[in-house]
Amino acid sequence: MFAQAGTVATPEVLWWALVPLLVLAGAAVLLLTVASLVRRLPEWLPAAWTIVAGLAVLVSVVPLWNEVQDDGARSFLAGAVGIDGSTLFVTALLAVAVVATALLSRAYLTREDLPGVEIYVLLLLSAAGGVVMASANDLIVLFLGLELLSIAAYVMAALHLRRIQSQEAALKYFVLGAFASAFLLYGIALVYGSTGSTGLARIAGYLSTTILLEDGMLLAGFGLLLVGLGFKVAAVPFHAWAPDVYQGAPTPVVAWMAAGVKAAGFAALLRVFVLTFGSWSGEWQPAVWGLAILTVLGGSIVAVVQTDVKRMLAYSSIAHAGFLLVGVQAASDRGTAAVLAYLGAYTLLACGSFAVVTVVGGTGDDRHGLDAYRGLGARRPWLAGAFAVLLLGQAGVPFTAGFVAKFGVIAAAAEGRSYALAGVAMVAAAVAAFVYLRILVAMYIEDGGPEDDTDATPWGPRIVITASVALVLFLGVVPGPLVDLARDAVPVLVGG
Amino acid sequence: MIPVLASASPSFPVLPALVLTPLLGALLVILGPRRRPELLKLVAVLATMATGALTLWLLSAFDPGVDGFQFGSRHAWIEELGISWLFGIDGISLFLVALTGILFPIAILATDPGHDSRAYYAWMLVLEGGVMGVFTSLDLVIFFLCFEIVLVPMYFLIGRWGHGNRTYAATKFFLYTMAGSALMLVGIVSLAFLHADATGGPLTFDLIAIAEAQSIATETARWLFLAFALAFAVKVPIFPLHTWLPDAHTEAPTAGSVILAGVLLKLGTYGFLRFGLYLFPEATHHFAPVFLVLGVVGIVYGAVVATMQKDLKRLVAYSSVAHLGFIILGTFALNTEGIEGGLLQMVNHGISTGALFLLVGMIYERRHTHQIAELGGLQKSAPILAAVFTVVMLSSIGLPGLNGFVGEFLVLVGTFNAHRWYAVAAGGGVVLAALYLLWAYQRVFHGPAEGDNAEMPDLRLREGLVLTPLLALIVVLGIYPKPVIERMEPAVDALVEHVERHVDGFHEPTSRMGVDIVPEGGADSEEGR
Amino acid sequence: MEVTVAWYLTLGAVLFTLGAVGLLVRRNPLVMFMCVELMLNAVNLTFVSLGDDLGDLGGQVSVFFVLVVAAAEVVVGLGIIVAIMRRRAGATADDLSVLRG
Amino acid sequence: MEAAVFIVSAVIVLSGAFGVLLARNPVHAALFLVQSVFGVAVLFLLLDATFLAAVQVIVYAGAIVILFLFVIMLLGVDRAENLDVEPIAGQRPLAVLIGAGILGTTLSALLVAVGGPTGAPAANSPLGDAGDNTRRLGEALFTDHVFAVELTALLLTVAVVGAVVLVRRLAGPLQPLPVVAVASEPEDEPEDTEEAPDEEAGA
Amino acid sequence: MVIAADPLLLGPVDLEVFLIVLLKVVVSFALLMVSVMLMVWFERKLISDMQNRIGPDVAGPWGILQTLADGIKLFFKEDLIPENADRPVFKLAPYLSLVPAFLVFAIVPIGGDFRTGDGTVGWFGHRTFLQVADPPMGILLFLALSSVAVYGVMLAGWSSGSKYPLLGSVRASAQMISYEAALGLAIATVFLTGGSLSTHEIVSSQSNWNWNVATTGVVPFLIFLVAGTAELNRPPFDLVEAEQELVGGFHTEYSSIRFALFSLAEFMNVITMSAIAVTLFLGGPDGPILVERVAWLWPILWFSLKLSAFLFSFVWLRATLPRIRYDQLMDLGWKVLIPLALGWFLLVAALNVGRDRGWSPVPVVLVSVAVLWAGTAMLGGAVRKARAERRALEFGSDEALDAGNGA
Repeated sequence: MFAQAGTVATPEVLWWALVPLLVLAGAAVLLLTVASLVRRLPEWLPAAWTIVAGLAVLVSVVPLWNEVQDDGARSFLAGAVGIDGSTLFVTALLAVAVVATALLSRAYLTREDLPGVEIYVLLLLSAAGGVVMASANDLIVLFLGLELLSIAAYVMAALHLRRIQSQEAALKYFVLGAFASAFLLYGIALVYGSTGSTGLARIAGYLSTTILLEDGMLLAGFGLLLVGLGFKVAAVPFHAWAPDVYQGAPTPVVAWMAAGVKAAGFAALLRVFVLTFGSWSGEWQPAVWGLAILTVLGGSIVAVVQTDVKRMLAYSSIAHAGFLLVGVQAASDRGTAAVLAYLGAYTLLACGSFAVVTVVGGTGDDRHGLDAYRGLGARRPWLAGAFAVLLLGQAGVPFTAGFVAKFGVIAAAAEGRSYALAGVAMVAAAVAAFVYLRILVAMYIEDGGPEDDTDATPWGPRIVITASVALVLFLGVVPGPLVDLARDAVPVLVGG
Repeated sequence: MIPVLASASPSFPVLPALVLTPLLGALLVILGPRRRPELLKLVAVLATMATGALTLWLLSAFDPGVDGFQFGSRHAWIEELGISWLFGIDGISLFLVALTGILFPIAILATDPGHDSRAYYAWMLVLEGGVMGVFTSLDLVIFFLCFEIVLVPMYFLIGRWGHGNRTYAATKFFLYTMAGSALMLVGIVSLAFLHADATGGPLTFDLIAIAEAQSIATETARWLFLAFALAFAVKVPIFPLHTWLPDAHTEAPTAGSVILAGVLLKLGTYGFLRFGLYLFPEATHHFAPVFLVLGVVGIVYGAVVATMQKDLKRLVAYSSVAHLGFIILGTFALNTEGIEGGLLQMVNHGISTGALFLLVGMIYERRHTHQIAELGGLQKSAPILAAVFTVVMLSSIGLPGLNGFVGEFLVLVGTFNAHRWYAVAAGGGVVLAALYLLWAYQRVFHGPAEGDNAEMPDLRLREGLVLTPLLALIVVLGIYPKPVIERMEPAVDALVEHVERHVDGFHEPTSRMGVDIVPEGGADSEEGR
Repeated sequence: MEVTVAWYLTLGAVLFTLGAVGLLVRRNPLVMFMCVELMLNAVNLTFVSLGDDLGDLGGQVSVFFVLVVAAAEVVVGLGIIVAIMRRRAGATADDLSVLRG
Repeated sequence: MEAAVFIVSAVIVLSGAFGVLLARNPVHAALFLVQSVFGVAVLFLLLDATFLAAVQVIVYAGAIVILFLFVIMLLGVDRAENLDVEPIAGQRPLAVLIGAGILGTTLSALLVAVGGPTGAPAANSPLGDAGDNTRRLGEALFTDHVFAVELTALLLTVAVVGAVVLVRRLAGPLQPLPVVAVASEPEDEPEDTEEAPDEEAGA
Repeated sequence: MVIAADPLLLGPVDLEVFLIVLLKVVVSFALLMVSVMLMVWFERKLISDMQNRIGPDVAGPWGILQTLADGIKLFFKEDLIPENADRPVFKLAPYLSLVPAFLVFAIVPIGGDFRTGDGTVGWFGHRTFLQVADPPMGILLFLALSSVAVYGVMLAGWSSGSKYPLLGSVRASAQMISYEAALGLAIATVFLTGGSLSTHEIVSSQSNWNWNVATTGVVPFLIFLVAGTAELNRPPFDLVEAEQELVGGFHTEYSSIRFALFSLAEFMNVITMSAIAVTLFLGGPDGPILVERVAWLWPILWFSLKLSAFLFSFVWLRATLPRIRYDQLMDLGWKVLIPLALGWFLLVAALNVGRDRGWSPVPVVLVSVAVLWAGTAMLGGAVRKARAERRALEFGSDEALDAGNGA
């Protein structure tokens, strides 16, 4: 009886490649344990711990990056996990988002008088999910990573326990998220059925070497996967949750959703569509094309009529998703690199923007109307100035990282001869610019606005804002590093 | 082949310095003390003066005999995408650079912002840097960057220091131009990729390389041209897209109006020459009739509407629409006279309309109104102001002997040679210009002075000093434009030649009807064939 | 009659659709969750039948993970509902209109 | 025999699904869900997935639906829902339309490939017979899919942490419920403006 | 389709085989019904003995027909359905309790020689198992069915439309879910040592005194007993009914035949749970065959004996232990039984792995115990902290938090 159990061969593990994941998950579990054992944990500790973990991941990515650049991509654990440039790039982005969110959360929780250990635990685990998505080499692993990321995000959205809006946001997020997961799964099932595997490398190999006489099931699988992932990255017409959730959820959590969740979602899109279904790009490109057009236009146009800054930023994040889809649609190395670079820029922009929103939101986290921003330029010139830079960056004004990002995806689209798409995207960007202008107008041109109840920006948001503004400007003027990194990060699928 | 960045490339990178000096100034201003506006102004003036000095040096160092780009410099920016900081100027851009260098110190000296000086001066300097970048960059992406970045400072200048309905005006300005240039980026990128595909070379955004190769299929090139043209047409602005301009001009602060009219509008016309005609000669030729019509319509429409204005500033704004119609007309005449006239008109318009806006601003400072009806009889209380206004106005009308005449005349000649009836129609515009400007002058400066108008102080010394260089230019260019035309001519000739080379069956339309008009004071136009 | 995989796939598709429609039609969040479970069941059925047809265990393995995820989702989802309903008993999805949209 | 079992199970599954869709009372919906889940479990048996058949019942019927019922009873939200009123005009036709769309595309796509799956058969881990099912599944889980199994640990951790956090009671007052404007009668005093800060924590 | 390992079904399934299966079904059904009747009587009689009372003694000898009499009485009583009740569910609930109890009994091997043979007996020329079915995931079926059994109790309480039954339902669902986890973990240990889920094979692996109660180290067995009692809602875990608090709990509103069904289900569940316990831990029908001539009888006898012992202990528990408090119930389940079951499971797993790899058992045990001890200590610490926090929240002071800080 026992002898049979001993014959199981365990797959090879590249432990070094799992370091970022292990750091995140380990930090989360350790924090949870310590917090449940120690009475009166110092208030600063969980945030500091999270930040240290995030930084550790960032540091650990560097040697891994060199390793991957030197020796190429790898796959291990029986082909369930891969490590390549994009994995590490997205991991680094997630780590940045984790650090930023932790910095914001600390100030936020103190201001709102909320207990705060779990938010950091969930943040770390959510990030771990993102890392899994970025390194998944198997659809099921990808799905589990997605769920890890999402479920933690659902809870985080509800974490302002005194605000019913927060929980409602979580409920909406959850219901639609679960709906999307079902679609995604169904897609996985159909792709599995038509290719005989859930492993990305196997699927890619099968699709590129086999001529399918009957591809209906495969195409249905593509469609369902696209719908599922489209929900996650808030592509129109699957975006309905985003504005409500952004509006209701605690602002630092929104920063995470905009930066981290989006990055992971697009990492997944790239891995699944561009990388795995690359040989069938002719079949899914039109769908992504349509999705991209709807998303850039929908996000930009609807944003115009909003009066709540968080909702505006939500719609603008939808529009950004549209731009990212433009890059995905290109289905090329340049497109992929452009998407990654865009994600890099957007991570900074989102973290910075929502840091400002966190500060302006004030106690109770409910001052998000345009009124709250009236006269901000006079009241808090530095804050307003930083926000102005970030908004202009989101608008894609030159010499900000936002322009470099937009330029990349437009270039990818042009290379792929999708001129109409590129044109529509740029027009939509001009429309979206109006949204940012409305905020700028409120801040600089209109007077008045509420008196501040807070004296100064807490240091956490201050760091986030300063760093993101500096990086946005720096990468706008010297975009070389970002573009080169993104180029080197183009993912590779290694069979397993 | 135009020699790439041919001669006179000094060891000192003068063109990057031209862009960076104002930006450096902006940085200094930002770091400067908030509560000492006079100190900030000093810094700003010094920075713009230094830039102006550089442009003067450029004028003197420019080799007039060379038809290629000079003072070239190149630094890699995004190697991955083949984008580099590529600068160079030729006879076409030289005077626009010079105009920029002259107008900015004047604009800054002329007025004070009243509040938030630090941001004001910083934005002005950033604006100058951006404009310089547009006029000197030879890399498509860098050009686009500068073309776009100009919007931001202008937006803030109008929005924060403007009058009345400034929010509306600033937003409209920003959105119009942003939307217009949206497609240009797509065009630029597509162009680069198609060029790289066609030549098999690496991706490059080098204007000269792409323009000289002319590797794009005709049909495609036409689409791309339209993408570029839309951006320029909004910026100029050409007739149906002009509606942002009166609002922006009217609500902008004086310095803003001066820069807007004097320099920013030239971005569009310059763009048509450099990035329309040079890049897409065939397409430009193909679509020229459309632009000629729009140019004429702009001239007549601008003049007619200007006549009906009750607001002095708005009137000047509409006069710009008309003037720019002339520039468009000249540009799309596609012959040396027309293009030269257009170029000259760009400079002239910058000088005279800039001066007009300054004067209007000075009146506003005294009377706090732009309404013509509320003004009157100012000649009595402010005779010097009136005199200066007269000169500037006459220059704007195009009185022979003043600068405006030379440009308009060349344009008309060029157009007449190419398309006679357009020239005739445009000639009507000249008459209308005389009508509305003189009428406005009459209403503002003649008649009985009542109330505050009677006590309005005259020009102060400082204001006079500010206006002096402009007046000098008006007169000098009107009497002796030769040095200017001399320097423009090789480049313009080369451009026309470029068009002839790349457009089948196109010959420069010169004196087709046997009417050989030698432009007054102009260089010989004998290179027609 | 031989039961082919197409039978199962059809049943799965119908079940999935019923779940999706239910989620869109019903307003009680609890029932909406149940509809999600229906959809997941359809997916499970599809996975197992496809795996059976392929002679591959992968389908069943996937279902195992779907079950785990379903459980985790329900725990969190019900947690959210409890948090809301404690303050607003009997809320339906329409009552949850604090957020505009 | 097999066809008969399939048809009976399919009827059970689908009638259960319709029940979930149409039941006014959430408890009834939950019971219909159990019915549907059972039908699926039977189909699993038919497909030799014995382990999953049992686990399906244990997890769905034994844990998930019980949790649903528990929450329904705990919160007392078991009143019947009035299904006659369509909350958002045109929502139902739209939903049905979307449903028909999903069904139509999926079905046609599937039935185009009526031969069923096209992938490489038994490429990875061969399917054993029913008696061997559990062992094979276990081995597959802990060799090829061991990473995914470990991930489920994290997933469940998140779920537990989430559940605990969400139902925690806080010290200090709650923020008042926001004023919800009733769209149809904007003049009326909104009903939901009850002052909520008296909801003391730990009450 | 599922192919059972039963040799009966390996050959062609003809009418004869079908009849044999039918016979098995009928016999097991009858057996169960009769046992219930006896069990009710047994319980009442035993408790009265323990409490020094006489108990039923009118119907039949020693009152043995008392159950029958009660059944007939209930059958003819008026069937009342409360006005507030949810009628379909109210009617459905008793069956949801009853049916799983029947089904579970189908997988229990009640006889067959496992010592010398393969656990089969010869019937009409066919070899067959002495159990209705032997599905490959047998014990999982038990878990699945016992999770279904919860519905009966839950829905009965809810559908009655009154307060006490509802409370009973809520208690029932929480209690049964909680203890099912411990139950499952205890059973998992058996899988680990038995290497199979099939009841038949589990019993096979225990033949010749190699009973799981010993090989798994008693603890899972005890956990199974406690959790099983809780699953059955038997005293001292009968909070679901709790007459003193809930006026009968979930079946307060039931009367007549429906009430009888609940009773039937309860006792049937007691019997099947005992049968499962015997199967899992006490080697099922395993035991010495003392007289070769009636070899087939001995296993059945041993099985019945073991079963009776369990039944006795259930009654004994009821007679002696007071009902525990609800919070104690939850504490016991979540903070003691589940961690203990889990820990023990891991310990057994570690030992198995150690044995497979040929490690010396001493360090394996030491390390395992150290790990488990650490886990326990952490759990204890966390529980203490949580308690202190709750107190701080309730009394609005932080003293409780500070008090324990030094400890």
